[in-house]
Amino acid sequence: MSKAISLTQAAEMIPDGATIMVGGFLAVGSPRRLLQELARQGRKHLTLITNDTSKPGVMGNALLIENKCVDHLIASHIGTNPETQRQMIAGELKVELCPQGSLVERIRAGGAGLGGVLTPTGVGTVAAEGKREMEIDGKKFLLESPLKADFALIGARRSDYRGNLDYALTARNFNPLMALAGATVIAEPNEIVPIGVIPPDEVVTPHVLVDYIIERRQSNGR
Amino acid sequence: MSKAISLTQAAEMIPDGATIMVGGFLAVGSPRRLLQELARQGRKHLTLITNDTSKPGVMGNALLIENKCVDHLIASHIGTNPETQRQMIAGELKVELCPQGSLVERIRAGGAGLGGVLTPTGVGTVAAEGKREMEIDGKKFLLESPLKADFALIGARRSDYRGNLDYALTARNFNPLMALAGATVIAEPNEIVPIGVIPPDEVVTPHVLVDYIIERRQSNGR
Amino acid sequence: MDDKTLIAKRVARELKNGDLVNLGIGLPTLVANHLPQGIEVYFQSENGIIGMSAVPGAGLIDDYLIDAGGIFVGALPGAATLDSSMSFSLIRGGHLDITVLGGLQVDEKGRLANWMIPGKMVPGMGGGMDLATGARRVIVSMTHAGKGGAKIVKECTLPLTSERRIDLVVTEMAVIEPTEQGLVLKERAPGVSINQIVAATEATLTIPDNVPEMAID
Amino acid sequence: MDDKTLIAKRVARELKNGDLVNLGIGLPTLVANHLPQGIEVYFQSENGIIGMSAVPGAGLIDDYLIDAGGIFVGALPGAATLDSSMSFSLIRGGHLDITVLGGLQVDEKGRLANWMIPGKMVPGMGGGMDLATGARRVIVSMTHAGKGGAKIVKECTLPLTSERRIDLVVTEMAVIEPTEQGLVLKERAPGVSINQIVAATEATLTIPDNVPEMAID
Repeated sequence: MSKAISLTQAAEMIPDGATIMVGGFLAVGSPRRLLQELARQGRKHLTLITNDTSKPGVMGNALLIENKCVDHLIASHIGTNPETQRQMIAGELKVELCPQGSLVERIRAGGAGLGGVLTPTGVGTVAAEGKREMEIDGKKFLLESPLKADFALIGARRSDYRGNLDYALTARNFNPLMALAGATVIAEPNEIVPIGVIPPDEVVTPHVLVDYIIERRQSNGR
Repeated sequence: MSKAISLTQAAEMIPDGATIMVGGFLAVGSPRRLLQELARQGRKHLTLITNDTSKPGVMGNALLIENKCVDHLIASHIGTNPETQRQMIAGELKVELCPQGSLVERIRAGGAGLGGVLTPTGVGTVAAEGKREMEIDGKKFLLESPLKADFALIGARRSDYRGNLDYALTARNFNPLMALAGATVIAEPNEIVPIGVIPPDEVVTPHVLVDYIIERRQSNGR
Repeated sequence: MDDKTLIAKRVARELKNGDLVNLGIGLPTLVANHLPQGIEVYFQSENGIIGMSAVPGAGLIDDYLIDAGGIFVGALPGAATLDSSMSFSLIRGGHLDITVLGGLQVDEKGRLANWMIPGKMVPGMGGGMDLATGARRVIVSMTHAGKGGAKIVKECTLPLTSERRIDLVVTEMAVIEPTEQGLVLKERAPGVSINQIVAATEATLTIPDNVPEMAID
Repeated sequence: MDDKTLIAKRVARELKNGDLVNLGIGLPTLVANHLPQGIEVYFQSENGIIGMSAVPGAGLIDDYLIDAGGIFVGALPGAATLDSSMSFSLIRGGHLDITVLGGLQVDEKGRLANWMIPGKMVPGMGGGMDLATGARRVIVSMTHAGKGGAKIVKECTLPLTSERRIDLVVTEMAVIEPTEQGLVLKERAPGVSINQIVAATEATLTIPDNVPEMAID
């Protein structure tokens, strides 16, 4: 049973109103073709959990924002995309800002079946609003709640035919954590390789987490 | 400034009464030479945080138990070592048993600066004794506290000259997590290789976590 | 067919193509030998691998590749190694489709006790509590009764492994499904009568009109 | 020497051999260009690398290797990549020796505000709160005063980045150390008088008898 699907199929799988996690940091490591296709198909009312909304003119999450696909954004940084800020100020986009280290722990907790984690980050700041503060051994922590998503959209360097993934340099970032936290995980690898080509110790995301692999842009050599 | 030290130096660094974490699972991935040397030097009153105490006749933690180096053990499983059970029942060894998944999260929390994590594992069992139970969205969780150690003793496949580590197959286990949670981290690699030999994407434990590397058993080719 | 083979064969029929499966030490490991034809599953060992295979041949053992019982195993193409944190994230996070665990007691609430006999056996829970709590399906494979009497009991007297209701019990006598309404007798072993099962069971069983024989080959 | 170079050179003197260092976006990144001779440090970028280097030459850029500001960077031999969870475990867990951050305000308690001007600039805190909370030493590098007046203030009026007392402030006028007793003036920039510093500072400064000039080359 192949996990390979076309780009169009992958995007069509995600309905209006879905909660999606999108890997990548300033679009490096993001599933760029899939985001472009989602924007092209005019998806609406998404909740987007991601680190940032990229930069204008750069691929990635920026396309979802520019095409008004997103109603609700949970991110650590939107300063690189003026359109995100404009929509937020205009009340068109609900934005929840979360410290980057807490965001990744929340995603990991969601994927790992944890009920929450205690972090010192954000204590006594606006990031603490609405969160429970707990004192442990005289030190203050915030209880951060888990995050999950209907879909995790993951960029990878290689996938083998079964869905084992590795990542390139700083394109790893949030992807392996989000692969744990999406009910359905769709990977967009740069390359698809035969099973066994990625050695067991170099697999970062094991295939059991990956539901679909987006096919190559084109098939070569035939 | 080289991080390389001799086996003797490494063991001497660890005083009586120290809290140590020891990587490995049934001694696979444990720093076996270092444990043997610690036992030989007759270290006493250690607190040992580790998954298990290995098997009689197998290297690893069993040597610390058999030589009565340990006063206090925090582990997930001691069933493979009758001597551990004997010492526990005789009151010579204080044993704290912890579910394996909670043990690794506690170690990770200690290393990652988290104040604790909420896990569903152990709710309503003896593993919940003395722990705070919290209900989140109608589901019960236990608050597990972070673990840290004076020393983390790590087995690795390769270390580069600077201390970047990788691991072999199931010898990875607790090692990368303990590398985060030890105030001083001593690695016992099978091989020491020049800087750059381990590609950046294959480094599992970055060198900044590793304080000392135990020298090869013998120097070859000279 | 001996009892253990019977149990292993019946449990193996619960596995579906593509499942991620974790087999507990002892009886459960036998399940791997009895996979139905055409079914491909992936075996995880919680010490850090997905895709382990049977023991490799003489001279081919890898010092750094064991299962959670300390047995040297092999790895299939497409295997992936995991640190303990990732391994238990899979288990606790609901990514493990099935775990097959041994049992000392299962009670009417479907709760499992399998890790400790106070004053007698205190091995530690290892990964058992995480497996019993986190796996999507928990199947208990055990002998129907032990030296101490019934193992399927009204209420566990031994320390629980988890409060969670497990999904299925397979013994050499019966297949029993814990439900919100109690324990339901689903199947009988070949040649075993309902009366024999009831006599060997302390817990109250709900007995449907039709209790078929286990389908195994 | 322009102000930014002065600040970067002075901050660079705080780095010790072997330090793991994270430089914030903007002014702090300049520090990398002014490492004292013989000092080798490792630069982390929180998006997932230790051991990044300056921008590679033309034609040698890697599409998958950027710093947290989105700038293409290089990697030195011995570099290691990290997922975001490991990267922030290093930051939050006390494994990061030094972070150099920009600042909007620092107050008498040594608290930093650097991420938000309500109603004006709401970029999000990114990794800043984790860095300010978790790094062993937090050094703030900023201009001494801004268009809106003093930036070293009695009490931050802008939203805090962390409650934690930062370790050092370096401006083009002064080096100031927050302590439990308040802000201590440690050094003056070349040619800058104590009076000038006090005039440009809203917060009360403790002024030792001897306030040497910054030692920079």
